[in-house]
Amino acid sequence: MPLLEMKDVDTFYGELQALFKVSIEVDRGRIVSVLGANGAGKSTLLKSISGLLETRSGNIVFDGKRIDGLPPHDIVDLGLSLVPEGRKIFSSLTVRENLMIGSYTPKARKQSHKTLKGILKLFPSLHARISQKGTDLSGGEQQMLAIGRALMSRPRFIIFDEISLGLSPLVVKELYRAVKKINQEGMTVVLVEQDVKRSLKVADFAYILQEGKVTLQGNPRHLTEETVKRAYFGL
Amino acid sequence: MIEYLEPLINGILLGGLYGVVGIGLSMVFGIMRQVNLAHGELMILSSYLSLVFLQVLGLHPLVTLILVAPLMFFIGYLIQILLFNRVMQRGMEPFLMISFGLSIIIQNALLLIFTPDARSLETAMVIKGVDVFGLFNIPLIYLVNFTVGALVLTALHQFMKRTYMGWAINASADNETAAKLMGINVNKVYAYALGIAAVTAAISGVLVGMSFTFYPHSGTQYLIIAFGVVIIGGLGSLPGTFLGGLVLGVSQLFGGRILGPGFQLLSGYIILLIILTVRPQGILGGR
Amino acid sequence: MTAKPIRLTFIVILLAFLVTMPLWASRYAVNVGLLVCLYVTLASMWNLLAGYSGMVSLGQQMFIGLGGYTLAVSSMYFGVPVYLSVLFGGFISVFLAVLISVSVFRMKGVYFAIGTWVIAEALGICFSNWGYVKYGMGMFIQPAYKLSMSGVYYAGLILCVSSVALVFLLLRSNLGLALMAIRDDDQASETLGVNIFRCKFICFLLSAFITGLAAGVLYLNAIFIQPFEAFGISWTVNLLFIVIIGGIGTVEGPILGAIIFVLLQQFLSEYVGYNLIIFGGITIGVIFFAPRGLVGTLQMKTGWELFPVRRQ
Amino acid sequence: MPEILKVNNLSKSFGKVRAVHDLSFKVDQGEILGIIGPNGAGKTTLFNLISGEIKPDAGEVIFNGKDVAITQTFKKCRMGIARTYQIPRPFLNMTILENLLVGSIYGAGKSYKESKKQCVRILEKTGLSAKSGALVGTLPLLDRKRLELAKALATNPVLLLVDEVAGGLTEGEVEEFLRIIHGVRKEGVTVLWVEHIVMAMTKGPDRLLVMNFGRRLFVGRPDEAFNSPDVQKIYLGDED
Amino acid sequence: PKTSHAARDYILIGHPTPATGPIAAFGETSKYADKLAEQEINKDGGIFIKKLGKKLPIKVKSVDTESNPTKAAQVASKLILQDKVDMMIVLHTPDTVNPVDAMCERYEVPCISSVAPIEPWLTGGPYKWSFHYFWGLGDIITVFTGMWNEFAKDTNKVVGGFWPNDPDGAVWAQEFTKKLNSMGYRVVDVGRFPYGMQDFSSFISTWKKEKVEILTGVPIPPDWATCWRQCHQQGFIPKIATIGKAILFPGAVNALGGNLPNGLSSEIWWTPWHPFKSSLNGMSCKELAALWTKDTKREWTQPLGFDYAAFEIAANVLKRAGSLDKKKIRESLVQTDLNTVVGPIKFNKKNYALTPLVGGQWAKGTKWPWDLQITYNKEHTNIPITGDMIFPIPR
Ligand SMILES: Nc1ncnc2c1ncn2[C@@H]1O[C@H](COP(=O)(O)OP(=O)(O)OP(=O)(O)O)[C@@H](O)[C@H]1O
Ligand SMILES: Nc1ncnc2c1ncn2[C@@H]1O[C@H](COP(=O)(O)OP(=O)(O)OP(=O)(O)O)[C@@H](O)[C@H]1O
Ligand SMILES: [Mg+2]
Ligand SMILES: [Mg+2]
Repeated sequence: MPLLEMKDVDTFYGELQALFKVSIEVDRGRIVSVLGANGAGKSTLLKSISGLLETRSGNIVFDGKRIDGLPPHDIVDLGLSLVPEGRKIFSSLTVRENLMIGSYTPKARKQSHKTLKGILKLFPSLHARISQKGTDLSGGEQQMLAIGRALMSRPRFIIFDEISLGLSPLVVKELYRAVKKINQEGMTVVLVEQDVKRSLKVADFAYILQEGKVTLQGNPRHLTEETVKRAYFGL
Repeated sequence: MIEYLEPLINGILLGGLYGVVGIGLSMVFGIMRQVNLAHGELMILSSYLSLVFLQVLGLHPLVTLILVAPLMFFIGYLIQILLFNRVMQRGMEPFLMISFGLSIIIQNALLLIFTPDARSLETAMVIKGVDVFGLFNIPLIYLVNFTVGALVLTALHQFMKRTYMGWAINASADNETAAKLMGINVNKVYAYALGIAAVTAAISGVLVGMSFTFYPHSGTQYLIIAFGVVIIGGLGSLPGTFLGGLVLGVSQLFGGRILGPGFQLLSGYIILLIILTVRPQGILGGR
Repeated sequence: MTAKPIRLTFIVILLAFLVTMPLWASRYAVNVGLLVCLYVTLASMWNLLAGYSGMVSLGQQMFIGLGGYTLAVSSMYFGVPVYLSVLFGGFISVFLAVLISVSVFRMKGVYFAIGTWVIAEALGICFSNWGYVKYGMGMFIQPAYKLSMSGVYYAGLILCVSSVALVFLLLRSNLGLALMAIRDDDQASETLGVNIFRCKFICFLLSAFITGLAAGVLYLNAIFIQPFEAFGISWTVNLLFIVIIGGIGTVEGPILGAIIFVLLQQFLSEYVGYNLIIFGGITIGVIFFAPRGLVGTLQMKTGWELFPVRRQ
Repeated sequence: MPEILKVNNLSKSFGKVRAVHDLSFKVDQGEILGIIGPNGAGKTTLFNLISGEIKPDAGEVIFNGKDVAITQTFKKCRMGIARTYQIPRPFLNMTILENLLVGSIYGAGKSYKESKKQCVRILEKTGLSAKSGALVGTLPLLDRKRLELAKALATNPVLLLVDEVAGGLTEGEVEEFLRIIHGVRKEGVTVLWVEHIVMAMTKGPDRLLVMNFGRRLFVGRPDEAFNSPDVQKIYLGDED
Repeated sequence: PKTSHAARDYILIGHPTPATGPIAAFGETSKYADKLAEQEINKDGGIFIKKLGKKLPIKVKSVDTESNPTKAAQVASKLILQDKVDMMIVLHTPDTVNPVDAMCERYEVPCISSVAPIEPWLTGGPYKWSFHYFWGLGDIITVFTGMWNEFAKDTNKVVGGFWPNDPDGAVWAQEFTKKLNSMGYRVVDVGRFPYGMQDFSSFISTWKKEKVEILTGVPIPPDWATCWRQCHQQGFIPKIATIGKAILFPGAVNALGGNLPNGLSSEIWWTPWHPFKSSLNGMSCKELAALWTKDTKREWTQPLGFDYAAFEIAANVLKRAGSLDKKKIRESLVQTDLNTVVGPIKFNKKNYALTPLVGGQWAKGTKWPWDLQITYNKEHTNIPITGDMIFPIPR
């Protein structure tokens, strides 16, 4: 049974429909990449999974439990974490507090100090700014903070929206290495990334969205650049 | 020298009380970024609740806090769940209005129930003074107020800085979406926050009720003190709130001593305006 | 578009109704009409600050008190004709606004709100300590006894119409554009070349001037002025109620809000003891059911605006 | 080519963090200068200093021969310095057209009529024409980035500071921005461009300024820059 | 502008009252007294109106001023313009009385007002339509100094002034200082102060330094409570404390707490022991107070008599006018000469009548915690003394 299964989901912004009968499956221990042009509905999909947006029809099952309709905080409790688009750093908390709040769930709290150490090792530039205010960081540092914060909850399932946005190439490389590593340690990963090549390189499976519909899915090694492009822009 | 020592010490002690009056507002105002116009009424409501317990059970006012504080926590919790939560994300004005509506409802309900008569929480303490080297007397009640104020502020500051609940309150106010993604039940956290704010209102209500007399409409007068205190100290900073209380207390008493009693309140305001002009974000305000 | 002629007809009918009111309506109705006009004026000016320029002021009462006291002093002590005294009130308010602008414009958001409130409180204390204006005793504006009701009404109407027109035109002007930008993101608007201080300054002065004038007319009707009331926060709280119930950031909001407010006040004063509780309940109710104010909610539902200020 | 911007020994610290440290460089008129560097190198801070949102601790910013280090922001804009924000900051409660009009009327100092004409042109150029009447609140990321650039262009800039407009965009979309920026340069505008996308930085700028810890690490042609071992070590990382 | 009588079968009396807000304590008795008087007047049909050839009952319409002068003016104009009241009754503090009287002048409606000292009321004059009954500053100075003079030998005649910057405080400070100086007292005036101060230590240390033995003033109750408590905290207890306004109400006195009210002295304008009778039914003051206590379970307070008396005057005036024509009612008001529960009322050229004022003191009571005793009556000996002055204030 897949860890996450989403079936025929429709999502709306008011009257505007953003997702049309979207179905995806993510197997345990995989890295799944979600691709699509700007405005294709990737973020909408992720927000629907994490409970930030209400779905209008269809169902979402996480680890055998139906989660559509649950409030986001309950979903996080189940071990699903999202790094949101636009970072959303807490401005009145310091870097350390921003990270610590990531381990808010009872399970994560117990190991928070250990997790924190690991994350500071992954992003040494955060270590140097540990007692600075979260929003005083540079754009890229904030992105690191957002990723670190989500990792603090020690999720079983983590979703990155625009994972490398604003990060320097060096950091991106290290980040991908880290993603692979945490994946090997058992974490299931969903990636949204504009750098298609890099994303397909690490992914075990890919979905391509266009105007709110899944237009292509499959193992990246079997997808040609041609088919991907077509699925992207509907050429 | 001695002439100025008295207003200085009295001002500092009075400032302690001002500090407590300000905390509840500081929580809501500085941390949740909302202006709770009903703060004064929550205080006076607590004073009346304490009065009821005092008369029915014959307890010392400070002891009634054992009952009043949880009750006010519950009331604060309910107010947030039923009223405030619905407008948290709609900017400053709807919240202002709802809390205004709440304040006049509480005020006039108290008027109906308790009549406009003056009340006070009687203790023997209020007429006692503490002799300072035979130079002048410090009201005992001021010492009590200051001590309680300092304790409450320190405790709350540590709570906000060191506990998950404290971070969660800050985080929810900063960015609701992100807070939800941390696993925070935002509505509940806000309700706790207002509950805590209401507890501090309860504490200040009881202190104020012991030190002064109160009426159903007394809340407004404390609201402006609370505003002054929070603004001088800087939004969101609890140590700032305490400092703000001291600055306001001392500047009032010095102003009263130097310029004449008519200027006691005025000099507090003038200091406030000067501070805001020089440091528009308050003394310890960040941004 | 057909919306434009409908709008125009509507406005013309409304104006005709208001202008002829003293001819056919009862004196009570005219009195209520006057109150509505004055509250529309005051609320529009508050809305100009809070709704469009992001300056949520809790200190509008400083101009109300100052306008009223200028009227009282210059008409009682110097025998200046009342309407001229009202005009002086406007100028004195502008003078105060200029004096405090450097200080208050450094404050933002709630700091601005509380800062202005404190200035008003301080002024109230100053006036109550000032023998020249009879301390806290207050002053009667006796020349106003002799004024005709319709005269005062027309003064109020002129203020009302011109303040609404002014807000409308201002918002359609380039300044309006800058104000909206400042409200949304002041720093970003500055990098686009907007001189924030100047824009706010103009608004603040305009608002002070008209608020001062309206206060004068208000006290022509109330006749007795007293410092704690004149400089009291309840003025601004009322304006807040009007604008928010009506719809903040809309030209029509203050109009609808003022009508509701004045009628409610007239109606509720008879329920002695319960009036304010009911008022509080209504306030909360409206915010719940029409979160963007009545006009805002209506506009969302119907898409129709009496005074459109958007640029297409 | 005359030199339009000269930065001399510019420094800015936040507490212990030296965000920009004794930095000097020059830009010629009509040039596109790319700026790269690790996260937190001080690129955005440099932009903030040039556009006037923060004041330097030391050093000068010479624009068109005048030191403008402490000139007010809105005046700088009127002198011709325009910027975009790394995280877009549109006016959320205004329409797209209104967003642009602000810059055009106040920054470029044009009359309402002229502004409108100019804004319509810019909207076309940036691919936003279809949505000109929409409120910004609902726009997706790409459109917000376009709007960010369009707003800056509306002020009729002489010097345009572009901060990561292409971040988070697909390759095709990045190329679209490249075209727009080259088009802008053709009209004589000088561009300072911060970006982490290597493809954009190799194709876009005439020269690259590489920053590290607030200091200048390297200035030169993009290919030279990317081949420099220093840059590879601190910025690109090893090949994988 | 004229307001004509509306066709209806009752006489309408408008009554703006501070039911809510800071001065609500004054308005507490209004509702009760209104009802009582209204019932009495309407008992046998009401008041005979010649033109109609029949009796009309009176009806009282109360509205809330929220303790706010502008609101008071607004509700008064509504009563006049919309409800077309035949007459207005307004009481309690200049803040309520002044604006309502101004409206009555403006719209030419006969008005009876009270419970605001004559002087602040007079600043709105000359009045044509408003008629006022209460005591004036002269009376209060006489009573206060009269009380002090009885112990002149035992004090150093240094008086501390505690006068706020409200309508009363401003006038009292001026007049008291003048008069006291001429009588050989020395006044230590700390200056006008605003409402709602939390700390009076600077006042108290001044009084201490100047060796004040008599304290006087006209503060509002909360300010007095704060000040008096702080006097005790600082160990400053004058021999006499004669305070106007703040200790009128038993509620405010009880709230001082502990033994603090003991020996505080004040002006007395009405008590159950006043030897007057209701002109409506001959009820004595004692009976009136007893009725109030019976029905509300609360201690009598001074405004009760004045509230009631306003209706006595109204009934009498209307009866004599026999008409609802406003001019006739006014004429009848001018001619008023009536014995009411607060004493004889006869308006002078300036439209006011002075009511008798005596002095008294709060002492431990039997039925209630604190009782107001009349201890001084030199000017009005017909009002009986009910207790001896406690001197000095016990520590
Ligand atoms: N808050 C909103 N209100 C209304 N419409 C929205 C909102 N957010 C997104 N949309 C619309 O929903 C559609 C999908 O948007 P979404 O953000 O999911 O796209 P995306 O694939 O994440 O794009 P990007 O690469 O730009 O992040 C877009 O057409 C967008 O305009
Ligand atoms: N307001 C501030 N207070 C404190 N430190 C700050 C502030 N702004 C920036 N910094 C620090 O200054 C350094 C430079 O920041 P800057 O935003 O200029 O980096 P950048 O080069 O733009 O990085 P990025 O590529 O991640 O956007 C960072 O380390 C940041 O943490
Ligand atoms: Mg997205
Ligand atoms: Mg940056």
